[in-house]
Amino acid sequence: MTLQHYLALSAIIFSIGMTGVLVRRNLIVMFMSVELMLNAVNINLAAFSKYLNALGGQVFIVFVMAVAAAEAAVGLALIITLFKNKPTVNADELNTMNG
Amino acid sequence: YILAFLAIISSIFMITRENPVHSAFWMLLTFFSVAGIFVQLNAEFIAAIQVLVYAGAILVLYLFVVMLLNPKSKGFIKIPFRYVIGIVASFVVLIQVLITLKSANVIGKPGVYTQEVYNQYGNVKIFGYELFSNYLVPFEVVSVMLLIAMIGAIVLAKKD
Amino acid sequence: MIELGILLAPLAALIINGIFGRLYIKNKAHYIAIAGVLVSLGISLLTFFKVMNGYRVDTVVYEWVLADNIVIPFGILIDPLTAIMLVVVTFVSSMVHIYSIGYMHHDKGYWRFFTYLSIFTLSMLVLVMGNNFLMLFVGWELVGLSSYLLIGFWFHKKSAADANKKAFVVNRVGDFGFYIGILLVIVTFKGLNYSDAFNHEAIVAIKNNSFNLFGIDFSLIDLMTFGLFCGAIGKSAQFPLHVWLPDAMEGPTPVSALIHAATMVTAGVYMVARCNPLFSQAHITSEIVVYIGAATALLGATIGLTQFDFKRVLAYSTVSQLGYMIMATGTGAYIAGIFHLFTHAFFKALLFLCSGSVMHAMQDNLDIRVMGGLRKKMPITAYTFLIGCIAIAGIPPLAGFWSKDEILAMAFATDHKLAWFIGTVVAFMTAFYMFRLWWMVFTGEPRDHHLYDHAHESPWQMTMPLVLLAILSVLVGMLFGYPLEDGYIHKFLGPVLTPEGAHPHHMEHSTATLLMLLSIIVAVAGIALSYLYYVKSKELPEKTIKTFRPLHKLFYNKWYFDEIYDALIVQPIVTNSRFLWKGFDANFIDFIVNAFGKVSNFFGGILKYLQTGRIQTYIFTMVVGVIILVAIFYVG
Amino acid sequence: MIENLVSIMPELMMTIFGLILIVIDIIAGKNSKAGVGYFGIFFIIVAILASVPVGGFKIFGFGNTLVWDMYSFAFFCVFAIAYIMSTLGSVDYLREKGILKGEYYTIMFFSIVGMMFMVSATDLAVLYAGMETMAISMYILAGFEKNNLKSNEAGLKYFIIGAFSSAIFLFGLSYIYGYTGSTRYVDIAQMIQTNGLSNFNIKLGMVMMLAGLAFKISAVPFHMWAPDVYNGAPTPATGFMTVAPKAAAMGAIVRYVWIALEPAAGQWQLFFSILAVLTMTYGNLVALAQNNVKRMLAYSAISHAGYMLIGVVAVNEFGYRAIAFYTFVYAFMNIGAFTILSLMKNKGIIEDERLESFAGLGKKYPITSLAMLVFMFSLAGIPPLAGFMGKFYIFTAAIKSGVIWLAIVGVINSVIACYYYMRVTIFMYFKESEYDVEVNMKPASFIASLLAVVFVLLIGIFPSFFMDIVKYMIV
Amino acid sequence: MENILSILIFFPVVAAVFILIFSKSGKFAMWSAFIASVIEFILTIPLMTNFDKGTAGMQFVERYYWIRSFNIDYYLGVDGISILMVFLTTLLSAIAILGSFTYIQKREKEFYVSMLVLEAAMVGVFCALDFFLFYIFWEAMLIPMYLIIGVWGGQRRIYAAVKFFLYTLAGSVFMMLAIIALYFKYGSMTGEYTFDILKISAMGAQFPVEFQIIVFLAFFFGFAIKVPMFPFHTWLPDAHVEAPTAGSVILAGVLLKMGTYGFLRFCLPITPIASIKFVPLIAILSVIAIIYGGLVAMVQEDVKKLVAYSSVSHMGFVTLGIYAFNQSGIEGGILQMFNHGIITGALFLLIGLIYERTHTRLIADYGGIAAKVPVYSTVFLIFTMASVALPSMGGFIGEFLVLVGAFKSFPTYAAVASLGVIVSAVYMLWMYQRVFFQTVNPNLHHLEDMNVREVFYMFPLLIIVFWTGLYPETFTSYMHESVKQLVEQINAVSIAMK
Repeated sequence: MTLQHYLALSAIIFSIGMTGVLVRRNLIVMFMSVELMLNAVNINLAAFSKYLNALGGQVFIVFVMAVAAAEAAVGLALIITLFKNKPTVNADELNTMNG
Repeated sequence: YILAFLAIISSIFMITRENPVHSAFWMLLTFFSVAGIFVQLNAEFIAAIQVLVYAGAILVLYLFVVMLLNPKSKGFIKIPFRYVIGIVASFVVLIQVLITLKSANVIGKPGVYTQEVYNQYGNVKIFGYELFSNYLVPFEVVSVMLLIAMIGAIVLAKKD
Repeated sequence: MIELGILLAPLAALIINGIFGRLYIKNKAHYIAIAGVLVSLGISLLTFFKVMNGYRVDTVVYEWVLADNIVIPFGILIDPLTAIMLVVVTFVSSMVHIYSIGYMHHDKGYWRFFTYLSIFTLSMLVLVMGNNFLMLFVGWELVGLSSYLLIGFWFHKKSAADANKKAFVVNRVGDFGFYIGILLVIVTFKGLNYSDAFNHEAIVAIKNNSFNLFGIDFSLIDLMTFGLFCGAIGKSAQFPLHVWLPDAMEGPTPVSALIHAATMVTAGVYMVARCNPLFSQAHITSEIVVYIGAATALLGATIGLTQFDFKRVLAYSTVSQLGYMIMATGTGAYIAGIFHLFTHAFFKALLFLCSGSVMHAMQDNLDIRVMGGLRKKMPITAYTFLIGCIAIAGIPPLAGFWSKDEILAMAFATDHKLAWFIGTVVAFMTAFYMFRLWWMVFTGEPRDHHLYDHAHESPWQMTMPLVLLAILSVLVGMLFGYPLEDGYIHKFLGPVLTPEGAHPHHMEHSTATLLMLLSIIVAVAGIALSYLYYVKSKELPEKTIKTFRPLHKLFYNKWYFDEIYDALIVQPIVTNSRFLWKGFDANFIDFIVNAFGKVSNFFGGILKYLQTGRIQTYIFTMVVGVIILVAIFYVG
Repeated sequence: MIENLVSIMPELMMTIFGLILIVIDIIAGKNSKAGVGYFGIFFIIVAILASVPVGGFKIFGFGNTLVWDMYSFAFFCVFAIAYIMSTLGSVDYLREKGILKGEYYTIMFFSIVGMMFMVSATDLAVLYAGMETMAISMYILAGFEKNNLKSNEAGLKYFIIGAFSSAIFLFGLSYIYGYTGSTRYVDIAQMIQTNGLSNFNIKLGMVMMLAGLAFKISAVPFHMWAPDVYNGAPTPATGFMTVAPKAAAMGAIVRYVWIALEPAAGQWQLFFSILAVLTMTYGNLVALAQNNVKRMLAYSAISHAGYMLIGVVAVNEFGYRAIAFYTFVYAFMNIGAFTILSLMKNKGIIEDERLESFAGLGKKYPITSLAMLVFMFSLAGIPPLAGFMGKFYIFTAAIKSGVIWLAIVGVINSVIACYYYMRVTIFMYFKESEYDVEVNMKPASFIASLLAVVFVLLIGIFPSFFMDIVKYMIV
Repeated sequence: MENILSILIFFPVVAAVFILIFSKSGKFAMWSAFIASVIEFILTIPLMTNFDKGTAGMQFVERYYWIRSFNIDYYLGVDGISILMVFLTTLLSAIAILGSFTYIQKREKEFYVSMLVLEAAMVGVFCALDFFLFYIFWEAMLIPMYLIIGVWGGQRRIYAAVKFFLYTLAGSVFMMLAIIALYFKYGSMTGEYTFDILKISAMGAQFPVEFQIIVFLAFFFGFAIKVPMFPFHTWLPDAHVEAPTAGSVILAGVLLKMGTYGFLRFCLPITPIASIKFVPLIAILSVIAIIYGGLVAMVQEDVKKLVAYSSVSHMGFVTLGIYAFNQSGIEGGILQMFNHGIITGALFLLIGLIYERTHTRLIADYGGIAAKVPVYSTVFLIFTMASVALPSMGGFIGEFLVLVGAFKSFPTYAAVASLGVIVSAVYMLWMYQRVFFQTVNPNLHHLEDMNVREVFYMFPLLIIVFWTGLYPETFTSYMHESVKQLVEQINAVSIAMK
């Protein structure tokens, strides 16, 4: 598999993730899709770092993961707090503010 | 190729499952396949933490939350229109990216870590070296960030 | 510099009355005012006699305006013309002052009246004494102001309020031309002093220049003089701007006598005469002047024939007399013009004051159809009035004859035959309608006995001026006008009023006498006819009216001038301005201005709804943004 | 080695102080959490004083992954001001709302660390890490009012969209990295210099990265989160969020494009000029249609981002000074406005920030409304107030670099903007009060608004000193 | 003495702050404000007397560094053109403050504070010799004026205030861009970056033509709105009508002059070529303004609005004179500015004080009051006549000089413009007739006349009106040199263009 293939793959996964974010209403699933996108990025990075014989990419992946983890924590915490006030995870019901 | 295929399929399934739990499991599969891809890209260490962090930590967290809240899932949006435009939009992005890909000429100069080096030292070691030499600062920053995330998560989730 | 006193005396009176009048002086205002005017009368007489012996003044009091290194001074010029004007003004003015004591004594605006009179006297004197066009203009406008004030003296009457506005505005129309004339003078002669403008070389130098205005090339000098003459048209109530004068009769009668008969209205004549060096070179304008004068004379006379309002008849006679003067100046007979001005001042003032005293007797009633037989009740008024009538009709040896005859002679001599003919006809008409007044008011049987019984002779303050004026209107003509064509007046005014390069017209003596006789005959005929109409057979007027119904209607309604102006000028302007304001200003310009705000608000209101509050929408927007930007970067 | 230390010293200091803050927070009693904030202020002042780069030096550290120079310092000052002001503003607000948590201040504090890293980063990794640090703390702050649904919603929206945007950012970043083979700005610049301009992949990466950054400064079309988040977040926090992250992102963008993408100047100039126009216009137009002052200010924040972008488009040192100065000024006036806004307490049926609650305030609280007046006109950019100086600087830069059309768009916008700022003053001074509104001015917030007013006037009338600070910036 | 201008600018500010802090009662604020403004006026007298009429240059110059990084200086000075404006400002401010003693019934303190601040800003505008400083003052003036109209105005005050504010702002922001552009242009041409008005003016002729045209248009837009010239005038009636008396007085008396002052100070010297190119446009606009303003004024039903439109007409004369580019034209323009300030200010004061009694401004609600209030009607008549440009009063001289100047440069326009003589007579007198003459309106029977205070503050205006009419040299003598220099500058350029 050449670099292009990896990139293509990641692009596909990325866009799938994007689709997920765009079409799902369940906050959790949306967030999962974001994670998916991050994965796609990771694939990119890994592929590049292989191709360049450099490790920057891989190191970066670690950061990305860390960030993902952190975001997961915070995000889920937020979801929980929301759930306390309004028992829903439906994105469309978060529209008290508009205009 | 199989892995790639698997990843794509499973990710598609993931975003199309009604029940978040199912999608979580499909996501697990995706993660595993991605991990496999990492192995192919001789990034064993990454593959390892991929499995650990994602499959281990994050996903569990998800399932935990899902179980905890157990939201009555409403499945897909009723308006197919948004469904369509969502897909279309991301598809366009995909196309754009792919267009770029066909003219892929990497201009970066290759680094020092060739296959031999790997075989010589092994991935983890050089990885650690790289991490703590060139990427020390970001590493520290990330630690700060994790700290904040922790505090924040506690503050928010803790009931008072 | 003693002449300055002529100005300062009324000024002082004005200031004192103006400031303390209302609270302290009240009904003693006349002492101050009369003191003021008498002082200036005295000085002017003095000056007059000095001037007889060739005394001249042309001096700068102080430098007034400085435009582009052109100094326009506040300066005084004393020469025969000024002198004669001074005498007329101050004398008539003082007469009127005295007369007013009696006439106005029961009016609560007493002090105000005398203050206004002082303003008038002052500004009229400025007008005649100034040594440059700007001062002329100042006086010009200030007399306008004072006439505005005096016409509107009884401002609670709508008619008065309308009349004074009308007077001022119509005058302004003339001044517009005058203004342009002055501007032309200053750009042409690099100065406004008479000395700059009237030196012959300069005029000849620019004689054939043309000047481009509104994209048309005019002959400079004609344009200039025509502009100035527009001022005269306005001020001297010439056709087509004569409409304000009759209405001006809304003012107190002394005012009508002073301003609208004797002095102010003659300012135009004075001005034209003053500018004779220019006018004599401007042939086109001169023609215009002649025929405007003639037309005015005819107009005034014809209308005068038919009016029943005592003062209006006099007013229209004034109009026609002014027509004479203007006509004279047009024909180049400046001296004759001024001479007529001089004589006219006396007898017309006399006539007006008489009418005033009649009004006084008849409880301010002016309709001559209710008067009659007043001769017995108020003899002095009656006989002085008679003198006035004879004078204006032009029966020798009274004043009117001399001046009028000279004018006609000159018109004939400079072969403006048409003008001459009109003049003669007008002379006839004048005699007719003046005596019509006399017969109807003072002779015959009283028509309204109630009024008649309350009628009485006026107090001495009123009759005394009448007598004085009567005497003068008998004498001045002979004193100055005899012998015809080269009376003393010619010697006196000759130096100033014979423009260089204007060849004197002389005709053989026989024609002169012929004309003289003709005019006398005409006058007598007029008198006779009116006697026939209004004493002998009272039904004749009705008959005539019946026979000439349309003509009479036309004359009676003053040729419909007011109506025409109202329909053609006033109304359109007002309505259009309304449109400009409501339609254009508010609904177009302002609309555009506000449109900016409205449009942005509108868009704000629209764009607002992009913000649906749905996460997916937001993300979708972002994605689209990215897509578009990426696309842009592929293109560019 | 020593220079490494020096280069990271301020951040290090801040981190340590932050840790101390946590400790203080733990030992602090339930009702004395404000003390944490005050300590924070104290610390941050210390840190600033300790890290003044004398004579505008610049030091690269850690294999030039980050740098400390006057530029970073200027932005550090901005963050510090933002922190100080909004802390002072928050104290009473939080007490009012019964949120007695020291973490609030701690997190704000740490977010500043992240911002500093962003600004002084010369390496994508550092940039990314700093950005996420900031972002996460912002999510938390936005959602800090746990019992207020709006606040939760704000937090979540911000979070999801933010995560998404950072994914995009990362994707772009990965391309940049991949095709230039490095994460160091300088190397990237070099690579692009060689033959990167024509490379579509790099363009793609660039666009996506910049999109990610544009999200942080809420530039149209990546702004959609801003109104809701600013609207929902606790008011003083909003003040902080409208200023500090924007400033940080601006600083980061400037340093990034100025160093890394310098060769591709033409392209991102286009990119940013499009954004600038959209942002200004959209922000102002929609702000016109708002009746809620808080939301109105949120939109105005968007439009101000647009003005700052003009400074980016003007690729000259003027532009960057202008941005620094603008953020500097903006910190004062905006946080001041939000502070006063947070004091509004409407006893009527409508919520506190409604425009109507300002009706007749001029009579009831002359001092407060005078301050508000000052802020409003300063935001509108009327001399002799600070806001004008900022705008003036920006437009100067624009004209200097010949993008006059942008300047014209800018001034037209500032006229439009003037209207909605005036609406507040109209309600305060020209209208009679409809509801029973009370403004309880506690010492802390009083100091905050006083500081703001003083500085707004000071900068407006004697800008020289502040301009000199930014003048010595070397980018 | 050497920094009298700074004193003039900052004394009112200090007074304002003093009032803001110490005044407890409206009365106190009122009196202290009045005293302050009187002192301010007294301070201008030495300025007038020590002014050296012999030189065209700036005098009482002060210069301190302000913003080094842009070479912006705090740079003040007055020449023959601006000194009269300063005088006018301080005089009118004092009178306006005295005039609003009884008019302002609510929140006096704020009112007088903003009046003083406004005064300071206005003086600043006329003294500033640094573009940036000028612009600061120019804009700073908007805020207090906005408050004055908005807080103490009539029914539609908010609309008027906002319109006034935004309209003027819209004009001036382009001016700001032009200023910045000049800054860089000058810098790039001479290597010296500065906002110094004098230096830039000196360079005026050298700027490339199209650049000049752009800058000119920017300036023109800003100033034309302020003047206001014909198509940009619609804010004026609203602002005038809604503003309180003092507001209208200042607005008509001083603010409008800033536009024309701007033309004189900036457009002519800095963009001479463009100015010469645009003469026809401006002349036409001015003539339109004269006639149009008059006609529209004629049909107004609201006295204040009438006067407002009349000022559109009068300011048309000013611009006409300025763009005649000759001594008499420009001097006439300046004199007209001065007189218009006095006369219209007086008229607004008079309208204001009758409005206090009757609470109506509609002409229809008046009538015949001359019998009731003789003094008032006399004073009003005097100013009416002055505004009709009756000779021997202020208005006339200015108008005459303008027309002389204009007639030299473009006779046709001047001729049309002098139609204004008629129009002005028509609308003023018609209004006067309907308000003061005819039968007394029954519900005005107990209308008391001007009281001592009112007479007192009308008095100086009366004196000045006659003074300027009878001995204008007192005032024109200040400007001769400066104007001469200006004219020479322009003529040099126009000759060079041929």
